[in-house]
Amino acid sequence: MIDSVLRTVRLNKSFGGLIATNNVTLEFERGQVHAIIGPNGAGKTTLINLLSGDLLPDDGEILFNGRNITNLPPNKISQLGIGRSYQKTNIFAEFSCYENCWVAAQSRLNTSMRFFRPARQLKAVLERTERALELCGLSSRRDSRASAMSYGEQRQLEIGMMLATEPELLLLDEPLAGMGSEESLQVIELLRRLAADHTLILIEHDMDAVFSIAQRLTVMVNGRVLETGSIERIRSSQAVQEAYLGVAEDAV
Amino acid sequence: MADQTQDLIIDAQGLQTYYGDSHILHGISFSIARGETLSLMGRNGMGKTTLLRSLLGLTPPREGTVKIYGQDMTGAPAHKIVRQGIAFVPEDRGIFPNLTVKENLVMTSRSGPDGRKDWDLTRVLDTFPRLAQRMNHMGNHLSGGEQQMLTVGRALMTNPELLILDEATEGLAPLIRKEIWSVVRQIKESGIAAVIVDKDLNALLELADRNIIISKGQIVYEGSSADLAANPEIHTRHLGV
Amino acid sequence: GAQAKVKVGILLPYTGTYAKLGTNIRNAMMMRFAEAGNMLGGRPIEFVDIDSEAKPAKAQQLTEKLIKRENVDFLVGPVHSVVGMAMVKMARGAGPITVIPNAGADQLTGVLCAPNVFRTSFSSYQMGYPGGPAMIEDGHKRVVLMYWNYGFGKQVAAAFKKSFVPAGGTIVKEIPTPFPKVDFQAYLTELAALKPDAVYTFYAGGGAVKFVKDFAAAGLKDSIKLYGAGFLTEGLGAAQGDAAEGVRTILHYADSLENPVNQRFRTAFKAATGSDADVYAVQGYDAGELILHGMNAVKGDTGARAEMIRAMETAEIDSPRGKLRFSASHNPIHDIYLREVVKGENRVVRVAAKAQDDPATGCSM
Amino acid sequence: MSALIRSMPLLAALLALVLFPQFGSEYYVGLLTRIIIIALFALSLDLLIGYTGLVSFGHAAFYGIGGYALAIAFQDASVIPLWQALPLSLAAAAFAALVIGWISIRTSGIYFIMITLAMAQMFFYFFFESPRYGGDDGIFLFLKPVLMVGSEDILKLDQENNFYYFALSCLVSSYLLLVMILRAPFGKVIKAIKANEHRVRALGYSTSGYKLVSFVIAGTLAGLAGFLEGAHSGYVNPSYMSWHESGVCIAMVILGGMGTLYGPIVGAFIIVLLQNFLPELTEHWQLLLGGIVIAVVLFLPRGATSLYPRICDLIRRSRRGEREPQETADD
Amino acid sequence: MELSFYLVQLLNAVQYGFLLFLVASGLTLLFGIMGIINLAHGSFYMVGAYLAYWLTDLTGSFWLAILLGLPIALMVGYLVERFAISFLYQRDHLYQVLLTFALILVFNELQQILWGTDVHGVVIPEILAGSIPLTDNQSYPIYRLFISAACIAIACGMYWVIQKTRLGMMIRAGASNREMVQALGIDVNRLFAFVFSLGVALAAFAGMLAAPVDSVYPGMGENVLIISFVVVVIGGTGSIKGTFVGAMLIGLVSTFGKVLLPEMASIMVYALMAVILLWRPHGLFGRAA
Ligand SMILES: Nc1ncnc2c1ncn2[C@@H]1O[C@H](COP(=O)(O)OP(=O)(O)OP(=O)(O)O)[C@@H](O)[C@H]1O
Ligand SMILES: Nc1ncnc2c1ncn2[C@@H]1O[C@H](COP(=O)(O)OP(=O)(O)OP(=O)(O)O)[C@@H](O)[C@H]1O
Ligand SMILES: [Mg+2]
Ligand SMILES: [Mg+2]
Repeated sequence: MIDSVLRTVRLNKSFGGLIATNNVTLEFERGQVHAIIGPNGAGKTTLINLLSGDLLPDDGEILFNGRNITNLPPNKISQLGIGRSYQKTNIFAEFSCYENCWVAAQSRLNTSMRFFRPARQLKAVLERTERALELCGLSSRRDSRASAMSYGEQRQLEIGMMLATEPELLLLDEPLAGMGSEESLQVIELLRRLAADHTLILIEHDMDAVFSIAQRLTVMVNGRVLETGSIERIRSSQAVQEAYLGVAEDAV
Repeated sequence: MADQTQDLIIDAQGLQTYYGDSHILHGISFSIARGETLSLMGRNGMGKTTLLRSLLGLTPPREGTVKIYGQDMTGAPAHKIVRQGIAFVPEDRGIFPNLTVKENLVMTSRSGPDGRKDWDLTRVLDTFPRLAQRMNHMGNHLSGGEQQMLTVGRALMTNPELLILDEATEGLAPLIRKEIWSVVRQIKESGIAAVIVDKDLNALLELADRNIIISKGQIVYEGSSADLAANPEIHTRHLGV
Repeated sequence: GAQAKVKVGILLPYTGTYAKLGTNIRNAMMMRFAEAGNMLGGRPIEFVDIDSEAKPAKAQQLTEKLIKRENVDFLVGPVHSVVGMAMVKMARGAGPITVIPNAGADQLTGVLCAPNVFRTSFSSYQMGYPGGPAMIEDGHKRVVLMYWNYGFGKQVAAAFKKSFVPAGGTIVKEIPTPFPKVDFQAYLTELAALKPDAVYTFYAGGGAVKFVKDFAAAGLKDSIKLYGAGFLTEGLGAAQGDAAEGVRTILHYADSLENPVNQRFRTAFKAATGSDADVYAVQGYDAGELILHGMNAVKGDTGARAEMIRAMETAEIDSPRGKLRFSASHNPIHDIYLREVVKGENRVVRVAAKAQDDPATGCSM
Repeated sequence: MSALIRSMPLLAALLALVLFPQFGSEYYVGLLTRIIIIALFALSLDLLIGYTGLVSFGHAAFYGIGGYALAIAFQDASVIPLWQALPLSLAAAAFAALVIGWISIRTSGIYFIMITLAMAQMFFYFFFESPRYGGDDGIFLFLKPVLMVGSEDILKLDQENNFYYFALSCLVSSYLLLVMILRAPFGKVIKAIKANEHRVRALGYSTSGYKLVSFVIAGTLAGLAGFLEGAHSGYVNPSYMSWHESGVCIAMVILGGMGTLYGPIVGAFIIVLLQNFLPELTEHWQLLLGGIVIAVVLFLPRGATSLYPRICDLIRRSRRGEREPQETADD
Repeated sequence: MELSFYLVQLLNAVQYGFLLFLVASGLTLLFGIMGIINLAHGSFYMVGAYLAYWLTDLTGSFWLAILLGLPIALMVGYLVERFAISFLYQRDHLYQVLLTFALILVFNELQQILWGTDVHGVVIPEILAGSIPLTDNQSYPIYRLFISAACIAIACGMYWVIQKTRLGMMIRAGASNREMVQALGIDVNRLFAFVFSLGVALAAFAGMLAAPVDSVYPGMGENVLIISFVVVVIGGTGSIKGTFVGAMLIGLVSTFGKVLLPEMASIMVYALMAVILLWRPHGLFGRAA
């Protein structure tokens, strides 16, 4: 019996006639990096959206640390310790880098319905913010307006915000997309460090990255789970080669 | 001499571009000839996108000139520049969320400046079969990769002389990414020029005739793929790989 | 040296739906003053003219401006009843002598009446009460009441009932319609289904035009006789066209009144302003007359307030509308005419009520 | 240092307002009282428009309710005790805001604009057609609220100057309250909601709660303004709640500069003063007013108050301009 | 009441629905499709009505008045777009609120300066003057049929242009991402100026058609402004079909509301809107942004 952080049981979600996730039953083990790959439109983002509460499943169950979180709203799920980053950059464009992370960090207060003490005096939030900035490598851009940063930097910020909420489980939707090679390496390094004491669910098309940090792999095609298993097994799986990777050289 | 400038699709000199007060491009000169494939590299935030936007008139440069087919179009509105036969795939995709896939594609379909009509709906759908299955879906209901295919398809539908791809393969599955590179190869063969921003160095080196590396708003390297491939210290210095 | 000027503050709407009323009132009053050489009791006049926009929310502020900042000796206005109430509330008592040239809310010379407040127009009571007997006399016993559901409309309807029911009439139904909405179709269908002898209405301005046109277009003219308070057709002949033919209304004035004052007034007004006089102009003209009368009585001495008020309340004015006196509450007492639209003109059928007074409910003065 | 310079005009303005009654005539004190009340109304709306990103087109409802609560409860009373009347008005406005807000925040964007408009229109017509509450005639109040200590009314609001200071202190304390709220964690959250609500929810905040609280605070402050207006003028009528009133309020906020707390106040001053003095110039004054507003929209994108930093900037630049050659030489 | 009564009321409701669609059509284009919050919609409607009155007076023919009035309205729209609205596309929507609010004031004054403060009427043109008997004492004016026909024509025309033509696609695309449209080689500025003018002309056209059955008076635009917004919003922005259904729904609810629940008549429409938005936060046919 593995120690699973998150479990989905026969998750279904369809849009109109289109079945985006089809009977997805998966188990995510504590402390592991579990990557989900699959062709475009396979339903990966939809799955993440279901896990984070951005979408409600048609049926099926999601269990987080044994607790049923199936129909909880995104904010509740976030509070339970599931953080996510978005495939399409989703930040506070007019805020500075620092403020972006601040708002994220502040969400871990018992309540932010506080009207009296200036927020700036909250030590704990301050530290969390700094740490997040440090981690995502944006300390030097702390005062830049997010909208004035380049696309890649915005992607870094996206991750920084998630980290500022200090989640236990991280849902990462293509964190490397749009990043330059160097930044990619940095982020991969970061993810590897995070993997030490977090559970990561990672969607990524960059196979080098996937193979270098993931321990388990799930391949989705057309809303369905095609295969789940260790890296080596998936890498050598014929079905996966055909459905996703194409010729082997790309995977190396 | 005159012939040579005629052969340049874009010929930009001394571009200085700002966003408000922040100075991004510091005197970049850039040109691309007919049929040429050019790669544009650089770390995040170095000004690649800004350069492309300056060329297209989306963020007009404060100083410098932009000539399109030898004609000075500095400061001209973007649509005039684009109409000369340029197609742009922006990094944020720019899908119209309130239009269906089909509408996104046919909305600006046209034949090229010389009347060429290599790309039409059928061919685009053949290239990206996924789109054919999603014809009546709204733009904002597509997956990230599907949106990416759609922007590339939409750009091709204008039958350009020059295709500008700003991180066009971002978020695409390996198979589709290969599809895109083969499209680029195809259009290269049909004599269409391309400017490509991408982080897939290997693919770029294989495709590009010429490579440009930008750092802090300046061109720090320009050379052939062979040269670049032979000098790995250049990428280590400017690209970090 | 030169005599100190008398300050006349004017608070009338010059923009929006009531703009026409405001301009006509002002122009006619100015004309009356001009006829008197622009002198009030030997003193020259200074006007302080403010656009009320007919907005109740601004009424107090504007009145305050006239009273406190401009220190006017006379206050003339307004058109809109609710503006009138805000205005009178501030002016009554110690404020300037106030002359209301249009606003008809009963309260203005009822609950809010005051020695220094006069009205040269009408009360809503006077717009409804004489209608009852007039319709009975015309032979209409089963009547539907339709009116804009707001203060003034409700008062007109109540006054109508007060005379109509005791005189033996039956109110088949009361149909209040939302103010100032002008989509009457559903109500007209209801009216048609009720099949009364006639309908008594209160609508004004653009709404009146629409109502009369819709009424005719629905083909109701042949089977149901249309009556109303005078505003239903007053000054709207050109806009209503044939649709208004045969509509009967009651009002204290008609364009075609054949008295010499009226004839002279109409020609002069046309000459001075280029537009035709209407009841609003008459009310403005009489407001001028009333002020003139008071000032002449005290020879321009505005300090002799009590004396002036006495002169004004006992004034007997030869108005274009006929004889005009004032009740104890300073509301006009005048004849009410029953009129019918013939060839686009409001022609007098007969006098519906001689020297119609107003009960001035709630006035203690 | 720069914060001090920035707040200089604010302090100067406050000083001018405090001293004004010593110089101004009674009429102008009354006019200024009205402006202060309207400014408070606009300020409250700015919390929604400028900070929470909730564009309410029905804010006048709370303004009206504040006034009506006072008028309905005390129209026949022989005294109006402030300590009863004020809480009553605030509670009524807060409750209405709670209900309207609860319904409205389910929508967003233009749908929010329209549903708040619809709610306010319903209140408007309710009062407009209600015979009980005076219909379109409204309700008169013949007394001013009193604050009795022993047998002494310590406020004496029937004196224009006293009312003025009362209104001013309401405005100043509301201003300070908002400054505090916006600095506190709550303020950070609502600003983030304005920027990107979806993301705020994904970060673990229950955004509807924050929006609702913001809506209620704004509604209550608008109710306070309505209370003051009702008490000051002694008259409430449905036009307090008309969509025009809401529209003018939005106009004041944007004109002055939304997203700053002084902006709406400046906007209120501009609009009321223009409305007051333009008619003296010409009969077609609304043409002028419209023209001025359009000019501000076109040429001062961040509202009239953005003129000040712009001028400061210009001055700084021209000073720097003298030194600029040296700096470039260093490069 | 008998059945015929309800049938006639149903006819009234549908008729009112048509009229509402007509009146709101300009707003659908500007607000629903282009996303401009145009509070001056009523003013454009008023301009149309006054043009109809003035030109009919000058030329003696209602049809000629429409023919001459439309280009004038287009011109007005073009000028407003070029000199005001076009500066606001990149900015927060609220500036459009403020600007168009100011435009109401400007148009009201211009109207008074140009045409004075009288209430006017426009005579129904000869050929459409008759009416059809409905019940023993009620009849149905032919001009109303004409209005309904015009409304249907406009509805179909708009639907076709917006949904089926490339022009319509460009307009919709431009409303969501101007820069991208431009980057695809389309002159967005000209496109928007054109569409805005068209929206203004539509609003004015509604005013012209309504003039003979309504009256022409200062401030008349206010009466149609709010209801037009309600119609568009109930249907859901961006959807012509939605506007049409919204108009019909309001026609029904307000007509039968007046008959069955007269005390609630004024509130009915707003209550309907609130309920619909609670049920579907993006209107009946609207989509989440
Ligand atoms: N809101 C929606 N409405 C309708 N269809 C949707 C919606 N969201 C997603 N889809 C469809 O569901 C399918 C799965 O989408 P999803 O975004 O999960 O794909 P993905 O695996 O993340 O792909 P990619 O790698 O390209 O991001 C896609 O075909 C998409 O078109
Ligand atoms: N709208 C803007 N306003 C202000 N500054 C901006 C804006 N857009 C970009 N910048 C700044 O300009 C610089 C260059 O940005 P650009 O987007 O051109 O970089 P890039 O090379 O395309 O990077 P990436 O690979 O991340 O897309 C960045 O430092 C960024 O902060
Ligand atoms: Mg995805
Ligand atoms: Mg870029």
